[in-house]
Amino acid sequence: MSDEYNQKNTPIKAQSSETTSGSSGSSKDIDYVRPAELPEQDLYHGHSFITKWIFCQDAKVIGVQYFLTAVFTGIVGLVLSWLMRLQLGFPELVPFITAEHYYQFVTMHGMIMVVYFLTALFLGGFGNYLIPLMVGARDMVFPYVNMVSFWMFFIAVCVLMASFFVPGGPTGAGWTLYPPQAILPGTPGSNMGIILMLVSLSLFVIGFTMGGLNYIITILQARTRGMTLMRMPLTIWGIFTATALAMLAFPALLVSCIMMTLDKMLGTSFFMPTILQAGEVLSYGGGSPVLFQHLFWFFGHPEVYIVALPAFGIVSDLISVHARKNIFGYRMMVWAIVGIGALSFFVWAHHMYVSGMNPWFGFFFATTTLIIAVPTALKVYNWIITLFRANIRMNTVMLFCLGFIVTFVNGGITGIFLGNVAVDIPLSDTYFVIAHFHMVMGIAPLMVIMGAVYHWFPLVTGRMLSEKLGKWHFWFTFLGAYSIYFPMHYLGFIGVPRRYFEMYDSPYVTSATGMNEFITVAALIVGFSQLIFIYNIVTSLSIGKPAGKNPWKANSLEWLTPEVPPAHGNWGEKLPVIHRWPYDFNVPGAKEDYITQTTPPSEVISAEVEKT
Amino acid sequence: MNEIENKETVASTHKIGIYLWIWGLLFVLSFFSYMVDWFQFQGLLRWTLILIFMFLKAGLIMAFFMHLFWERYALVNVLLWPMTAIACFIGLMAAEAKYTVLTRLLYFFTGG
Amino acid sequence: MHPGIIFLGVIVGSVLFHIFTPWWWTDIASNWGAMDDTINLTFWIGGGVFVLVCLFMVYCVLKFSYKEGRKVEYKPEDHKLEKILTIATTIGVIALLAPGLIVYNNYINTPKNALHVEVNAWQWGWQYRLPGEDGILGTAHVAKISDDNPFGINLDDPNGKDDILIQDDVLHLKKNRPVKILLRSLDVLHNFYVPQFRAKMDAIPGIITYYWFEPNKIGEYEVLCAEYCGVGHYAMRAKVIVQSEGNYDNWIKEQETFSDLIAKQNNDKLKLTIVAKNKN
Amino acid sequence: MSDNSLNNLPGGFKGMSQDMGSDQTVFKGVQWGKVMMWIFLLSDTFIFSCFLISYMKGRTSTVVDWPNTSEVFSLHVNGVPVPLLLIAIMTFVLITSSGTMALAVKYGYEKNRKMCGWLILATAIGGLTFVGMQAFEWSKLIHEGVRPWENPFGAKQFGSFFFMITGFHGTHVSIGVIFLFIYSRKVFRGDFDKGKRGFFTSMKSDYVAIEILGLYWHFVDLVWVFIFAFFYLW
Repeated sequence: MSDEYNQKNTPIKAQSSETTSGSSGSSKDIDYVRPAELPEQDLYHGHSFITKWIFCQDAKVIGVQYFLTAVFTGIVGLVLSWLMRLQLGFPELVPFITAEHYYQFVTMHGMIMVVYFLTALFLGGFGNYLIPLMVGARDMVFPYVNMVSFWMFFIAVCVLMASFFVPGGPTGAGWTLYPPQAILPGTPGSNMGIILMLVSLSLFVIGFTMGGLNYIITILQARTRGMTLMRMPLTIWGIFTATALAMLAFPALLVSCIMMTLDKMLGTSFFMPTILQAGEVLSYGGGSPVLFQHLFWFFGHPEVYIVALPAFGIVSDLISVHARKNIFGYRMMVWAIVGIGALSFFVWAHHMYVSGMNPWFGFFFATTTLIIAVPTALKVYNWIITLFRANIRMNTVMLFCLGFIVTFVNGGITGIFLGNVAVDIPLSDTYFVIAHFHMVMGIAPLMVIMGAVYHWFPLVTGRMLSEKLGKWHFWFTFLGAYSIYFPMHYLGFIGVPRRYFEMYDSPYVTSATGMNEFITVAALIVGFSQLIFIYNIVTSLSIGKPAGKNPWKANSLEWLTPEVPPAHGNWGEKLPVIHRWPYDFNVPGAKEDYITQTTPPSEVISAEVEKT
Repeated sequence: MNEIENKETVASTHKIGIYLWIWGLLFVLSFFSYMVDWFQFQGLLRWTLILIFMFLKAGLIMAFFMHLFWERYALVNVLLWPMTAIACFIGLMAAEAKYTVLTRLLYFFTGG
Repeated sequence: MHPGIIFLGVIVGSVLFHIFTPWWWTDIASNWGAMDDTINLTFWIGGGVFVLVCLFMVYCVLKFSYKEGRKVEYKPEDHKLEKILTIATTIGVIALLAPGLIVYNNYINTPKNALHVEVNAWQWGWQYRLPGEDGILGTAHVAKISDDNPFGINLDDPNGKDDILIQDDVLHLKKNRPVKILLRSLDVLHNFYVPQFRAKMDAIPGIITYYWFEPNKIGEYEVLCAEYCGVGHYAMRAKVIVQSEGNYDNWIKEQETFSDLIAKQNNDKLKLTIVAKNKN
Repeated sequence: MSDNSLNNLPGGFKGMSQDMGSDQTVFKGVQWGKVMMWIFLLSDTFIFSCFLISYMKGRTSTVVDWPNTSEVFSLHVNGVPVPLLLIAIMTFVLITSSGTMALAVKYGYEKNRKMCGWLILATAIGGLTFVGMQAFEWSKLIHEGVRPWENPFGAKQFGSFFFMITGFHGTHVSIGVIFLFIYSRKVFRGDFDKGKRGFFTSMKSDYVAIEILGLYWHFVDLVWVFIFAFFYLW
């Protein structure tokens, strides 16, 4: 990891800043910032409608494009989840949900939500919009590549959606796509469906690599004057680490996609041992299905953090701004993000405790997994300590942050169950797992996304979202989602296995019928309550209260652009110069309760600001 | 832009001799690793030699042809640390492969 | 109403739900009580942390909601506090991990006297093979499976001759006798899972996987496939009957061995050839 | 620029921590494009590593014999089989092209347009030769009955991994060759001296591009070193 050595530099950096700026007392020297290293970036300015809004090279527009595309696929995923829940809660109520269709819904829901919705939304959407603004760059470093990245993603989504309409329908292999079952006739969509899925994933990886290079290099190499790594908002740290993970984890996905495509189309036997199906020995032989699982989870586990880390980062910023207090233990937060990211490459097989891998791996992976619990727990502590003796605005954004903390702590703790190998054995492949990961990487990141939308909507559109509708939206979503997934853990305790189209009358499951019905109803309500959100966004675009500059009184750079919403090139004529971290809220001795990052020290001479 | 170019010029116009040296060394090392097969060394010796020549060649290409030797440590470290993840993956997969072949030999009587 | 109260309600509701829930584990019927214990341990430590963290959050929200001019603490870092929290968490994690690893060590080390039972899984059904007198299962291979040799047993392996074949999805087990389940899949991934036994493991084509348990309660249990294996996954059920020693012995005597099967087939073939000859 | 010009910065780990803690850039004096290529290559390394790890897993865990590579890849010279002859020649060709590329980068920075152009062209031709020989090797194996899905000499996976890994590497070489030809033309035309804007990206051309291309080309060579060791010599 690139950031492994950050801490070491801090004392040295402090020294150097003392020698360069702190030696004399005059205000000019206090404000000294190293001169620019880089020349101005020359940008391509679109002229026509097409170059301005469609094939646009402005990261902000690309971010919105990513956001909208991801939300569209997310809505498809949401509808699929209703259909699944309808079958589970009220079997045979909807006649067209057959077992084949049910499994196709399960698969597409999972894949869409994890990859095409959450990953694309956090990194493609928020990443594109916020990175250049928050680090003080005019745009991403390679705007053209960035544009191609979005269109690759768009094509990937189209290919994915196309699989709904091919003969045999989309793949029903489960989102993990485990071979041999994924490419054998016993699984729905094992011909065109799975091929389109693999092609779509490969396209996604290629597109994402282009975007990821942009995010990483913009953050590492295109920051503005004064913006050290340790002055970046945690949002950027989260997105940066997640992108670094993605660059190193997606290759494993790509490789497994290529190999499975070859198994399917050319009849190679990478993952395919001798198989006897329907009384016939297939032409495969000697391959290893577990290899796929290793490759998949070598991607899959970092993927979990690709979704979680940006959420961690964003929520830290939201909490800090709306609690009007600096984030507690910023340095530790950064180290926790980076540490979690690095460790996430050493824990993948905790998804495979009962997969039949070498049993001795259990010890290694249980240990590494529980080690991750430590930095994660520290982050949680820091969030709530930030709230302590703060001045908390109880607006929609803060509500979503609190909702995040509750669901994340809940999901994190059930994660300790599943990470600890002996505890995992009875619980794996049951509804406990479903409940756990929906809580921790479904609901919790969603809470952050929604909070972030309420927070940054004024920046993107120049208008505020309605607080009243926002609060209704929050309570429906939070209470609804919590009452879906909290009881679901208990289904897992009973031992109900996941991916069951129907339970029939298994003795220990009939008792849960009532709960299944309740969960289904809750899921429908939560889903429909998102209409409030959409309605809020659509109406606020035209009738929302004009936001003006910096409506939240935040410190970070994205609110300090000359125009709101920011124009192409972000900063007008002169790039901003940074003097501090973005968390100087309620500094003793300062006139206002916030000091923006661009405020030079000479203007707040009386404030007891700590050196950052 | 100018400044950066100048720096690059400083950083990479090394004497031609060094490239020719490395080039020659690569040829020699390739020849050696080919000889490992030619003389049909087996077992530990074969593996030791293969790996030594491989890493030497890879190291020379990276260090000199790809200029990593002259790059600042920040870049070098960013590029090399992620390899620990790969190393871990290799080690565990080697163990996994051994385990797979073990169960196959124990319970199957023809190819798995 | 202050939002903090609602959050408090959520926390209290969660705890109450747990106390009054009618949904809990099925009664355990194997030796893996230790797994339940580790779950309980994790539950109490984890649940405690959850409640404490959330209550603290609610407290902060109630106490420090926005008031113009409220005095806010400015303390970017507190090394002592951070150190204490790190150490406390680490201790907690070790307390959870260590018992887990001990249980897992038992889980992967099968006792010597365990009865080996091979479970064959396919889309979508089960069959079982038990060793005969010698206590050893013969080697087998999926590619050799045919109507004559439904388990693909190696004809040259003397250990396989007396193997007991159960071409039915009901498996009988002896109470208090450890069983090592050897999983062999003919096609895709499956998982032989009986919730009451707690233990589970995937069956993977191409290798043999295993786990063990000791059934300790007489009764009939439903087997569920716990690894997605295609459209029929949800219907892939079977039954395990745990019996006392006497009943079990009676049952096993009635089962056919591999050599019985071969003999029967040879008889049939003989009859067929005789019939054919007679016709001529 | 005086206080942070590259030569005045401390080197080693001290320099690294200072770079990490500084504003604006982490990699001092490294162009964006070059960082991009490095990070991309890092990602690509993971792709090839995953391929080779899969190969290791596949080869170790098969119970069918793996063909003896030095026999399968031998060429008959005057009726005598010479083990791995073609592979050895391919290795030498690729290293040669790597050397010419390294020199091209050097001359590029010295703004020696002619030398740079010719050396890039030489590199491209080396790459082309390599791809040609690989095509010959593929056709020879296919002729002998090796297919991705079967292999008359032993384990099925031999054919699968062989075609997949060398194919993926060959694709990299081919892409590299295409870019080498394009860039040699650009060099001869003087795009890099004039700072002509790119066709798609509208970015100014610069001789750094040659080094970036060089990084890619050396990486292809680097991957071959590993494939040679693990696939052919194992």
